[in-house]
Amino acid sequence: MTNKYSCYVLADPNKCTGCKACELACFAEHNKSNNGVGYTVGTVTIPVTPKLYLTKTKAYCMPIQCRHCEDAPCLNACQKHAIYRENSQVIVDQEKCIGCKDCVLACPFGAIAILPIGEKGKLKLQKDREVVKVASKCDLCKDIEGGPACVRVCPNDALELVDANADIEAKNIKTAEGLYVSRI
Amino acid sequence: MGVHEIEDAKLIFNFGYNGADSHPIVQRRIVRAKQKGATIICADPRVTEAARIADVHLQLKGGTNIALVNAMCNVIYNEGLVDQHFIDTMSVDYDAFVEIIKKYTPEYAETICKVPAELIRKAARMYAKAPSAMILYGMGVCQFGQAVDVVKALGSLALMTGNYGKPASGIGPVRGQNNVQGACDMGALPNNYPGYQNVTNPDVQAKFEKAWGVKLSNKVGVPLTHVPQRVLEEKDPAKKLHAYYIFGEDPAQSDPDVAEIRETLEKLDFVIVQDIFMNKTAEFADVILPSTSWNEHDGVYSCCDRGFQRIRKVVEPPSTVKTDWEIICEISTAMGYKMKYKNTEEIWNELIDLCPNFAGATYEKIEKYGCIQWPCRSKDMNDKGTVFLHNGKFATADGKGKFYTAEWRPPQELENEEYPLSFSTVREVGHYSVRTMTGNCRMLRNLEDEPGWIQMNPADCEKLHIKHGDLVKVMNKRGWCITRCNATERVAKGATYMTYQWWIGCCNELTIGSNLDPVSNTPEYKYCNCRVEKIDDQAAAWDYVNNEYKDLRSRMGIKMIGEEA
Amino acid sequence: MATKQVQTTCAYCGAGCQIMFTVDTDKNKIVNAVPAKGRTNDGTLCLKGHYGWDFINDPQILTKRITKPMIRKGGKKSALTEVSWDEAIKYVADRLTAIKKEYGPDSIMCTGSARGPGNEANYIMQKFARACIGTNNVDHCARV
Amino acid sequence: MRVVEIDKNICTGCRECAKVCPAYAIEGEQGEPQTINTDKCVMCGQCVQKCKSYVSIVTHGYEAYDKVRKERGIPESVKEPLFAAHNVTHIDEVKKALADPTKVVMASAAPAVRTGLAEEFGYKLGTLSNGKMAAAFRALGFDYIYDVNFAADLTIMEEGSELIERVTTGKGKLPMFTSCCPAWVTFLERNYPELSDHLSSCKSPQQMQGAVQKTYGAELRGLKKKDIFNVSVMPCTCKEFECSREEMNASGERDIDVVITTRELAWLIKDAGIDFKSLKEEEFDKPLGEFTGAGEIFGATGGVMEAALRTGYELITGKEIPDVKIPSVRGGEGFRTADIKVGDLTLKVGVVSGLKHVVQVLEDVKAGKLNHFHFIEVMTCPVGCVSGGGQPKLLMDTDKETAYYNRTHTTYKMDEELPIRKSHDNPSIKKIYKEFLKNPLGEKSHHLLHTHYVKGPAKTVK
Amino acid sequence: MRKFVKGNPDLCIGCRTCMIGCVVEHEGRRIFEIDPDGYDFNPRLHMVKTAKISVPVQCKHCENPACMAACPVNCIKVINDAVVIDTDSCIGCKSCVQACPFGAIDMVSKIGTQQADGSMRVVANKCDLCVGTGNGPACVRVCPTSALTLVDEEKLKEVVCDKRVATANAAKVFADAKEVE
Repeated sequence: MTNKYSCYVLADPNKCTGCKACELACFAEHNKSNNGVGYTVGTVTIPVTPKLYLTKTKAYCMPIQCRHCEDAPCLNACQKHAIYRENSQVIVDQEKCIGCKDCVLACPFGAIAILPIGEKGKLKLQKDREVVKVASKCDLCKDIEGGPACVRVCPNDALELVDANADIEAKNIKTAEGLYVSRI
Repeated sequence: MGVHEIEDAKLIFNFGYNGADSHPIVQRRIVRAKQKGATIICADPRVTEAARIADVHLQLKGGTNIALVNAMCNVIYNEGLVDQHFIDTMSVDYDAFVEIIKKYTPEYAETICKVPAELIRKAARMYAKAPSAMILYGMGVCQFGQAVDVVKALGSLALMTGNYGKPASGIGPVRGQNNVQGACDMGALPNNYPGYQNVTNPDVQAKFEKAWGVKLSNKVGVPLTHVPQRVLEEKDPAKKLHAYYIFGEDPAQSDPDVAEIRETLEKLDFVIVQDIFMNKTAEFADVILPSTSWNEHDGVYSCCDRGFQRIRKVVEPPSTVKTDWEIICEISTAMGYKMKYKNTEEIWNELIDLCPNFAGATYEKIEKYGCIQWPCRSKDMNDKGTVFLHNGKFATADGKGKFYTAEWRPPQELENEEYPLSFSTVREVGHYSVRTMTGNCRMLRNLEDEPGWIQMNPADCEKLHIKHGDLVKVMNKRGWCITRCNATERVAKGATYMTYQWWIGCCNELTIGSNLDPVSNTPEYKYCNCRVEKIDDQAAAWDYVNNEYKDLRSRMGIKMIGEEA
Repeated sequence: MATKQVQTTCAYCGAGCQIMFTVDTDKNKIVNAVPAKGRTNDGTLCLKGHYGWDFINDPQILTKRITKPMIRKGGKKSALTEVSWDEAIKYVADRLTAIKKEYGPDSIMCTGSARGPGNEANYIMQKFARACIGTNNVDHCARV
Repeated sequence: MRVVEIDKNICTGCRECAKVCPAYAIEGEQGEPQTINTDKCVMCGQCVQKCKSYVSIVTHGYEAYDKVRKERGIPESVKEPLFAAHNVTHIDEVKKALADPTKVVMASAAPAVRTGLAEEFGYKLGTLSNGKMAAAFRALGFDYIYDVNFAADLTIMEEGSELIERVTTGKGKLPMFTSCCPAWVTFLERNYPELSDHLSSCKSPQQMQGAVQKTYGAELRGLKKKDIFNVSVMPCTCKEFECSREEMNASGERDIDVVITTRELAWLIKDAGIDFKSLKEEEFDKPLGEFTGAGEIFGATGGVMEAALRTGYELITGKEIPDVKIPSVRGGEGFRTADIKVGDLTLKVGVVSGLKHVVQVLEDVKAGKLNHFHFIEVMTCPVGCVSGGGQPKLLMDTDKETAYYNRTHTTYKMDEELPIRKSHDNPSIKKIYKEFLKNPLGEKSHHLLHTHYVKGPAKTVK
Repeated sequence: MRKFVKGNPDLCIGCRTCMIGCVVEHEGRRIFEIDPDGYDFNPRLHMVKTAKISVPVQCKHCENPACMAACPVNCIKVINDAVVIDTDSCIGCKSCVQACPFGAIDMVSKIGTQQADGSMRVVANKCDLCVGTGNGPACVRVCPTSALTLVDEEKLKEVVCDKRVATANAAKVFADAKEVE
């Protein structure tokens, strides 16, 4: 299904306790097929690299992830065309990414980090044996059954998959109802 | 007003001033002001660095400055954005001023300036509503036949909005060369003794006569820009010039219409050139006197905000050259008027005692505080000079600001069928003045070298089938030069610009020397017409440029490799 | 290498930036320029301030440094001849005196310099024009 | 002694661990690093299971990860994430013993270990790895591969007899509580010392196993007990504490020398470069490695009860139990009760799963409300040892239900598939009583297999 | 993470002091002494001026450099976390120029070198973060408007962290408002 607008996951800092279950789940789900990550911690053989980032302020905390902007600064900044749209979502092609960090700086949310990636359970290396590092950001678990893992695992229901289309529709109906009540 | 104050401005109205190329370190303050949240309005026909970061860029057509300023005043007047209290208490001649600006509605100005009326309104409102606003202007205001009018009109804009006497307000010229302020301070002006004391004032004359021990003339002298006319055209033998003592300048490169300058220099009976490097003017000199360069002598410079700062001898000069003041003193002495000083401090002490506004600015104080902004009237160490010039009062007889503006006069030479483009001179950031110093600096030479560039809109280039980087011929009725095409969106269609540092790509072959501002006598460097021609045989053109360069260097005394033998 | 540091004011625009030069005193040569903390420049310099000093060693790039007084002994357009300072000074003084005598002091024009020479040299030049020649014909290229 | 800890530098202060701690031992402000109050902590390791606050290469850096790994004594071969809440590891001691030629190293693993171990090698949740585990022990160089399942059967013999004695003779307090879960025992000793006589005097299967390995086991093989090094592998973080209780030296040596968790066994296997997936299934050594279905179901909640009832029924009635499967004692978290007909007697039994649920039970016992109960099984962890604090840790808690279900299911399935499902039918149990122990609750049993639980905090030797 | 120098068009005034600073740092101060035609003037960053932007462009020191992957003779290496061209082994094939999406590599002739036919060697040229000078990137140091920043891991973290905190603050306002509803 193609949305009119892209969806994104938004955290509620009033509910989030900062447990990082979302980060770990994100990593686990994204590394099942490539890196043999199973159900338990012992199956992990590479550093945990999530695609959302728990952020703590003095008073509260929440994970920060991609908003899948409609005019995405990261996509616009990428000279390699390694950031593209798929079903309205903004996706990083980690094969194409050369790790230039432009998108990191372009993103106004801090939703992108340059992180190593694994391949067959080991950190992927480049020609000179250096670790491959690429832009990592939320892809809304696009190929993962059950949808965004972070939303699923949050013990406090602090994460929500926001569907702007549905949201607008719901608000419109509410407003219409209000107009009905207040009619003259 | 000081340079550092720019940073704290709430609004900067940057008018005909390209700090990025002429004073990068001043531009830095503008950039920082913007970072600190200042609003920037930029009036400039080009997308300069200031225009690029401006909130509003008024990209006016060259030579229409006063129409734009009048229109902004018109908006402020008509929309009731004036500071009436300030006008009532602090100014005179408001009504006459209003009479003129009434006609300059934004719609009318749009027909002259080609700036959309709404944008003029927007800028005027922004300026008038800012808590304090600072106007910075540069050569884009001064180098026109109608220049002083614009300066006064800008002053009136500040007056009607009460933008005087508070921090980061007022109107400030940002002058081109390093010591323009100093040369003026020192009375290298036909109408002023040092310290802006008028030659026609008998009291002043008496003071200087007493100090110097000779009778002095009370007749205002000849402005530099009148020299060609006084040599080539003057019929009255009493007014005709016969000798020209040029020091530290190169009019054959820097002055407008250099063909006329060359003729002038040829016609003069006696030309003295006192300089550090061979230059174009020296080719016409009867005598050449070698002097010391910056870094080889002591002294004081005045920076653009009236700050006296020391310059110091960094290295010893070649043994066979003398300082400028030593040479002049020796000639004077030889001519029967004895001048002898031990050092620059002795000269300085003599002159500050003659100038009430400088009297307190001793070497000792400048050393101690690094910089003294005049007026500094007392030798007491606690008098550290003056940061704000207009402290609540204007330097006029009645202490009030005078409103003034004028009707727009078009530039003297407009585009026509034969020469369809406008032509203006601008600055090259990496080179200074006529380039005798910076052109001899390796890195600056490597960054930009002959034959320079002509900035043109890509659409105009396309019309002429010229590509970026091509050598082109630029010409008008006064002369021509060869230079490279810089196709850039930063200039408007129909306009061209050349930096005046190039000896081969010499833009002053084209500029007009005859349209001077009636008050300041500044020539109209910023407007004439031209035609750009495509050169089909680029290789031959490059050969020409290279040979010209070689020939030029040889004339300037450079021995080419293999030439020695 | 014996060195000293000298702070001075940059001569390339009216901003009045302060530069700190390092000088090799043995060779009498500048080796380095760095920004100094000045009122207007605040420890920064532009490209001219940083890299605009090696002209002083006469690198023979654009023009040659003038090191000796020269006179065109054969009149206009003749070749320049190097002369002694005494001869040059006398020649200038004599010619100016003659012109002043023939056409009056206002037939002589002097310039100040808005560039390297400095305030004292400008003061001396205008004093020369006014007190020695007797004219107010002194001006500089403030407008260029 | 240090058993379970929270690393202040890594803890984000989410207090998710505090939500699962049955002992309310985790203290700290929300958002600030937490500390464990060791006076309250029962070392169950549920916080270790819950904690997701990992050492991140993003926020802490690679060096921080290596530093933490080294500090905790985890081998370099381990690349898995490390968390703020963790248990102190002892694998170095095991490696040292295995490398020491003078030591005879005996392995014994708890029932629940084999339901979880394979998960750490990428197998599905709850995959049984009984034979592979035995093979892994051998590959690691253990000299004897025994099994705590054997001691589980032994526990049933002793504890069942004790229950019968308490019920039939009136000697000893009722209801009798099981004593195999050390976290539960610790909780009771510290918080309800007045009820400690209700505990069965039996040692846990681990400690029974250790004691017989160093006595009977030594005799069988002609070994000196001081040369024997007993390694116990447990799904439990508290077992290390239990083995360190000062009285646990009935054999004359420390009965169990060291305890490691299921997770640590996986580290050992990986560190030795053993390819778990390609291991062939192997057998445990006899007799101390022979077991029945009754021993195996100790890993699940209600398992001890069910095993005890299978034997108790037959010992009391002298008849074969009609159905070995007793579904009424099986279940999930909470307190459930059942009435079991044993001949003329109706045994009133209860099963507590999850330590949080035991407080009300204890208060009721104190108030005399549960005087009619005979036997109550208590397990600290949510669904018994299969959900223990030392079991493989889930990356996503959404898998918890499946993991618990599968591990429990595997436990019961193994029971069903075993030929012998009653502890007293275990030939090796028969053998040990015949050759060594003589009778349940006899003198040797009393000395080796029973203990006195204390009123208050237990003393340890480590 | 690799460091890189980033230009800020809001601060840049297009003066190109950075370009000269680059040359001086790489050629050494000897250039002020020697024959004015005896050294290379090959800045490793390039001022770009469009109608809206002035900013120097230079190598981003990518984590997985496309240039390095493209080089057939493996002369692009990582030294002290900087992606550096070994110009001695560069064959001038321009593969890296083609691969780089930023135009950060250009081809320059090297004065004083020659190939078999006597013509001057032309090699790839790009920012090396002034590795080995111990002074850090010269362009950053000389920029009069502080328009260039050396972005290292700390700096990047700081920038991203600030943004995340701002995002969290915004989300907090949103969540509070929702709660009131």
